Amino acid sequence: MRRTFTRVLPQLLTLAVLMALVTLFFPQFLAVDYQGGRLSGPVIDVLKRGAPVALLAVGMTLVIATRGIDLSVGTVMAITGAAAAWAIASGWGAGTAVLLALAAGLVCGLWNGCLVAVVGIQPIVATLILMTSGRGIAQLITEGRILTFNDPGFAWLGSGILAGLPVPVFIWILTAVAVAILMRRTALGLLVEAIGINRSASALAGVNARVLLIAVYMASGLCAALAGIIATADIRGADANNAGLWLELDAILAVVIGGNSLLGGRFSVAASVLGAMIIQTIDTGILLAGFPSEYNLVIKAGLVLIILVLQSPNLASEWYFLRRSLTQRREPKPVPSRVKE
Amino acid sequence: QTVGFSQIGSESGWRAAETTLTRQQAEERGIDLKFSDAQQRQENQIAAIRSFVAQGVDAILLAPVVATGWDSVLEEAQEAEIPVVLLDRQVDAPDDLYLTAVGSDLVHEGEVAGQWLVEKVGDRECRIVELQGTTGSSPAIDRATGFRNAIEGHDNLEIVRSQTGDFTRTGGKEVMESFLQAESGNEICALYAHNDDMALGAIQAINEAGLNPGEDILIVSIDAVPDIFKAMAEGDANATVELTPNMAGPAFDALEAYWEDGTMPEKFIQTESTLYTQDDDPMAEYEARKDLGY
Amino acid sequence: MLLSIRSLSKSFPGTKALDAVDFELKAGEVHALLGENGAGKSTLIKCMTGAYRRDSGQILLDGQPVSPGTTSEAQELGIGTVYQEINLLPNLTVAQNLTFGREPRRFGMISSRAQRDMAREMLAGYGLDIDVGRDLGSYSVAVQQVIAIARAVSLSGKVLILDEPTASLDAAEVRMLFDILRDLRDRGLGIVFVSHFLDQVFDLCDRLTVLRNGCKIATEAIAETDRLKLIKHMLGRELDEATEEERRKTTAPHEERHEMLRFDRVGRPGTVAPFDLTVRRGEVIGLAGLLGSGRTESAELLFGVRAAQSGQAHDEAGPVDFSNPRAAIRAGFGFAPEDRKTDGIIADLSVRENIVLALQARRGWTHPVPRAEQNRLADDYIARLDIRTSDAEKAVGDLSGGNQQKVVLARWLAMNPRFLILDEPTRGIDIGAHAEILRLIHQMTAEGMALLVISSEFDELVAVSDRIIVLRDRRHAHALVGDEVTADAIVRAIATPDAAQTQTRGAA
Amino acid sequence: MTVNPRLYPLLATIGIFMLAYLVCWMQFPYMLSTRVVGNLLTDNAYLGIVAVGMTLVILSGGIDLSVGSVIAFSGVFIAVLLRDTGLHPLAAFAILLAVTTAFGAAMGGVIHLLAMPAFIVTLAGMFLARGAAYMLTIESVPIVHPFYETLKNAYWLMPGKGRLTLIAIVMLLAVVAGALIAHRTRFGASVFAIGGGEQTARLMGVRVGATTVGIYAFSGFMAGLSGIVFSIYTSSGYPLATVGTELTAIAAVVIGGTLLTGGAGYVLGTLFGVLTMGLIQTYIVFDGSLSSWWTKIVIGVLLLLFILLQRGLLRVSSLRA
Ligand SMILES: Nc1ncnc2c1ncn2[C@@H]1O[C@H](COP(=O)(O)OP(=O)(O)OP(=O)(O)O)[C@@H](O)[C@H]1O
Ligand SMILES: Nc1ncnc2c1ncn2[C@@H]1O[C@H](COP(=O)(O)OP(=O)(O)OP(=O)(O)O)[C@@H](O)[C@H]1O
Ligand SMILES: [Mg+2]
Ligand SMILES: [Mg+2]
Repeated sequence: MRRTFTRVLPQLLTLAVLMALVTLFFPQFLAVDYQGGRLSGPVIDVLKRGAPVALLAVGMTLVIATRGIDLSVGTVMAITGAAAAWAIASGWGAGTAVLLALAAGLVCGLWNGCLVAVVGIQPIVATLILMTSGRGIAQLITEGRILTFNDPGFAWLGSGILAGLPVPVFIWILTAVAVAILMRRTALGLLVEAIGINRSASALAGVNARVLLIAVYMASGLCAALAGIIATADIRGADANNAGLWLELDAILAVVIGGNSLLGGRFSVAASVLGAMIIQTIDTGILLAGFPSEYNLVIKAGLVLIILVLQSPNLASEWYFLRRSLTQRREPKPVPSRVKE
Repeated sequence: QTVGFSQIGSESGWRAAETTLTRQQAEERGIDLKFSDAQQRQENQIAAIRSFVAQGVDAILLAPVVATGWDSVLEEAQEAEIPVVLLDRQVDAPDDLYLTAVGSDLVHEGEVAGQWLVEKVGDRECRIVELQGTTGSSPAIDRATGFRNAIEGHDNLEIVRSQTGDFTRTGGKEVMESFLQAESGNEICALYAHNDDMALGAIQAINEAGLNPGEDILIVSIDAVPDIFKAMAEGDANATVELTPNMAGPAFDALEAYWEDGTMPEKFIQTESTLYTQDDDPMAEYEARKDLGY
Repeated sequence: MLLSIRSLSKSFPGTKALDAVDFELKAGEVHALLGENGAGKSTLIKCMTGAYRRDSGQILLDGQPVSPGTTSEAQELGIGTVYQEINLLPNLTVAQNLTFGREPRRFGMISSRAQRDMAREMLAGYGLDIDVGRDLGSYSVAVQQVIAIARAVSLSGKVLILDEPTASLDAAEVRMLFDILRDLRDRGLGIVFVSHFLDQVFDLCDRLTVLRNGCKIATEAIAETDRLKLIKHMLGRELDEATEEERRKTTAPHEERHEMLRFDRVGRPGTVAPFDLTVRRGEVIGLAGLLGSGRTESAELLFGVRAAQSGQAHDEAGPVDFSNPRAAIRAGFGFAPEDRKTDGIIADLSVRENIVLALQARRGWTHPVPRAEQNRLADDYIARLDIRTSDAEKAVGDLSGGNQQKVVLARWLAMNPRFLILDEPTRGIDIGAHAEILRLIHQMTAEGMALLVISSEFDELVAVSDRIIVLRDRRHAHALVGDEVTADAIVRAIATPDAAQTQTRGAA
Repeated sequence: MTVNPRLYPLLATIGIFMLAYLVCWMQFPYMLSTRVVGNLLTDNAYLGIVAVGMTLVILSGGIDLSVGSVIAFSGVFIAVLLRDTGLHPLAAFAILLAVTTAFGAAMGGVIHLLAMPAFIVTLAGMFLARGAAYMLTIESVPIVHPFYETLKNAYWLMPGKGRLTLIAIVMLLAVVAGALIAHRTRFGASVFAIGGGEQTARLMGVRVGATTVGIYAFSGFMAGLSGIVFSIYTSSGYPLATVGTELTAIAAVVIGGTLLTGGAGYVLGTLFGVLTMGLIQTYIVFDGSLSSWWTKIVIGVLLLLFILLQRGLLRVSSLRA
């Protein structure tokens, strides 16, 4: 617990500073009120709206820990959402729809995992294939339209209230906690990190790298399916064209803001979901602050860049040497010993 | 006859309906339609048109993704003596480069929506929030302009917040939620959405915030997709301006006349921007549209 | 004085790698830099050549203070270096590697023909006959090592630094290298030579400097020192070398030992010709041969790293599956590979995690090794193998080369396998740890474990093996048993080819 | 004469392209006309140029996600500059190239100095460049200038009415220049070295910092050049243009036989990768029967097919060797 806390401290600080910043522009940001059995307020919105990216980030963290990347998650959201909507439209009921969507997510993950682990295609390219063609599959299911449905049970997953909070909040927090426990209470975390750092050495030590890789992509598919279910339930319709569009980039950003290395190895799920909340705070903050929409991208890019630069471990050492070289005479530059091969 | 059709993509239900109707129309008239989906990219559209020219089709339908940049490829088509008909959006090129353009006037659509609102609220103070389309897309720009033209001079109407919802339901819902937080729901009198999908998302957000869409907040949007009629029938939406997806019908009419005896059609065949409100029997409209592939 | 270093210090988080070290190199001498694993030799070299930023201290070249900030600056100063771990780029051709940074150009463009000519010229005298237009990675470790040396030699206008250059070379190549080095020395170069082979040091060097725990202990002329004194400098204590002699006498003749495993006709076309192998409890089998003779590949076949295309294995209980590493591990095999950097360590994981990895993988992810157990194992092996690390949580990649090797060994010992394959287990390991590892081998066999040891050092093989198999041209050509196990016999077995076959070296 | 195994991926790429062209030709005989060939080069000119820059980046083991946005920014920048000032287009080009090169160099600097992954830095660059384009204008701006007319209409009419346009020639020149830089200069050698292993490269004397900055500056320059070509191609600037082009370029580079992990590949291969992507597009248009969604699926499937074929060919040839 202590260790997790120190690990996510930079992310917590970032989040706090960011919230303070948003409050400057929009003073009621932290206001929460309670009426009609539900909490509401911008912070609650952040928690709820951040659900898809947080879920994607959980799966993405595992994939990135194995030194991979999964560009297809946004598309998988569209596919699973379409599958769920189709199931409901065909009268199968909410439970079946959820199961079908989860199964579809697993199948997508299996496909990616096989391309990466069995065929040996590099992860970016392997998942790029599903990223481009998967949206076609989703559109094939919905025939290009927004497949709407009216099933209160399923819609509850997207916009329902449980104990005063939106249901998606519970879904992402439970998923993150479950995955974190699964990784740290079993040996999975260690094995995943091992194959991420040195796959061939791990395989020689008897780690089943192939199966683990496939499993990790399937986990990512499963998380994307949950995100897809939430997105679909939220608007009571499957929008194959737009569901999850470009969310993979937000998810990757979240993982990196969470301090996880894109080169694989050590990972923290908690930090990643905090990263997702940081991104959502930026997004919601931009909406609330009321700038014209053509500034959205620049503001977001600027803030993300500042956060990443401040978190960069090299910045501290650069500062140190800059200050020293101002006082002393010039000395050779450091070799970042972090960069391992 | 072979006709090449360069479609923008399939980013919305409306666009899917346009594609479906174009195929239907072509089939009815015995025209061989070569369809190319450009995935939202102008460069793909240009490449597609050039391929059509290279194949020697008899005519080209083009739904341009953006207004500018068509001159040279249209010139190429002209050199090959292939007539080009523009669908639903205008281009910024000399009008002798294409046979005709079928479409609605996007600015006018915005104006129709604005006028409806002006009449509806009368002298009441009205704080309006606006859900814009994708930043930089021509419908977003023109529909915003038209709406502003219409409410200009009515000082009781004011656009207090305006943000992009990217033409999507999720976008509409998310942005509306933030509008409701920022402007404290009861003070918003009307929502203008650049398309129905965003309006439909926003309606859910308003419902979830415990307000009554259609009454507490007036809702006007553009496109007239089936689902918005359903919402109107339920009293959740107030008005929509139709943008017909049947652009191909008039286009093929013009082409057939041209093939027959070289009749030059008008340079701009404008489709109507009909306003529908809750009084126009929305359920019947819904039934009429729901199978068009929206 | 050609190169002098004054009071150089360097710390890493948690370790003081160098503590006010002085070092002097004269023109025209070969100066050995010696010390245990982790003593700080490689760090000193890296600080000297601009690969690391030193904390404090001065470097004088020809009396002038210099401060190379990058390795390219060092090269421009006339210092050529072969680093211990990282040598060259496998994705470039041999010619590109050799001429890197000094490519011959015509009209501003690199001329690849001139480049190849230049490369061939640089390699002349090293006895390598290879296609310099091929990727470096397609050649064996030994060939790469020679190429790295050739490159450093041609870069060294004044100083040549070699960090364990002989670790993967065989005797003939070492002789050739030494001839080249002596020639350079006679031409006035200053040469720094790091090695754990004391014989080579006494053979080649003029003076030596010993480091221990990051401090300079002594600098002496070779003529004025002897082996024992040197070892005492390095270890800070006397080394007990008696155990090795003991062992051969105490073990039973190998025919009487209980047969444990039998491999029949294991082979793979293009890799190793099918061979038989019988493994008995508690015996040590040595694999000898020249570089590229197929020793590593034999080991890889036995462990399933490369699937054997023919052959099977049996033990008392029946057939044994060794088609992939996991199956082999289940069958009780273990394998410490030759290239520890790419196949052995998981650099960013801690010493503890590296040690328990194989154990954990065998138990399956649902049965995590309890943390207390992990700590016990790690502490136990750190103590038993004398792994020099600040604590068990240090990342393995931050250990010195020899200590990384010990961590890999510890991983397999923790598994307690019945049949352990060690490919060059003592490469890059200091003399103290070397003795330690040999002692461990004895201890393991006494407990019934069978070992297959691959080593380029015939003396070492002779010292540990009950039986030696000599490989030639990717075939198991000879078996030496009992009294035949001598270094001479191995050399003879390698040298007398079956009439028609001739030795090829280098490119396989 | 034996072929150096280094060349196998390149040969596989070219072979597969030829094979694919043959298949297309058998189905649509018209595919072999100079018109189609000319179109293939012209339509993919901007992609080819940007892919050359991307090849160098990928050879160094990096990635540049900003290029699509930079192309859009370039078009908008030129269009606005020509609209609002009396500058000659050539002057506008020079300013633009300076801006995009500096932008690339800045990203390279951040990547090196802060040891941040290229993926993330260039992702932020992607947002920034497009955001900057939005801030210049949110509308599409036509470019009307006599000089642009000249550029647009500069082509060589090949026999058979095919046009070899100026921008196609610029693209081919960019490929040649890129190939020379990558394979025939010390800078190029350093790029390969960094791709083979940054730490090793450093120890071999590569100035990693300067080279990294150079690589991304080159990619920025190429993206700017590609933006110019794209603005000639469309005579306009549009902030929403070329969304996702970076991914297409990466796919083209990979199909061209360059390893995404860096250190191995050929610029010439990238040309064939680009042409292969173009061929897929052309084939789909010629076919003309695919619905919007099937278009996406088929593109993905063909992409996979090419990659699998390439891997298969390489495996077979490495077994034989
Ligand atoms: N990058 C690093 N980060 C932290 N500690 C390091 C790093 N590199 C080396 N060390 C530590 O510095 C000490 C000296 O290591 P060095 O590699 O110089 O030893 P060495 O004498 O070359 O040993 P060997 O004979 O095994 O090669 C060791 O304790 C090692 O753990
Ligand atoms: N088919 C092949 N093509 C190219 N190179 C090969 C091939 N097979 C083997 N080699 C090279 O030959 C080398 C020698 O094989 P192997 O490692 O089995 O011999 P070794 O006796 O263990 O020598 P070393 O002491 O260098 O490990 C291999 O490391 C590999 O680089
Ligand atoms: Mg060392
Ligand atoms: Mg070997």
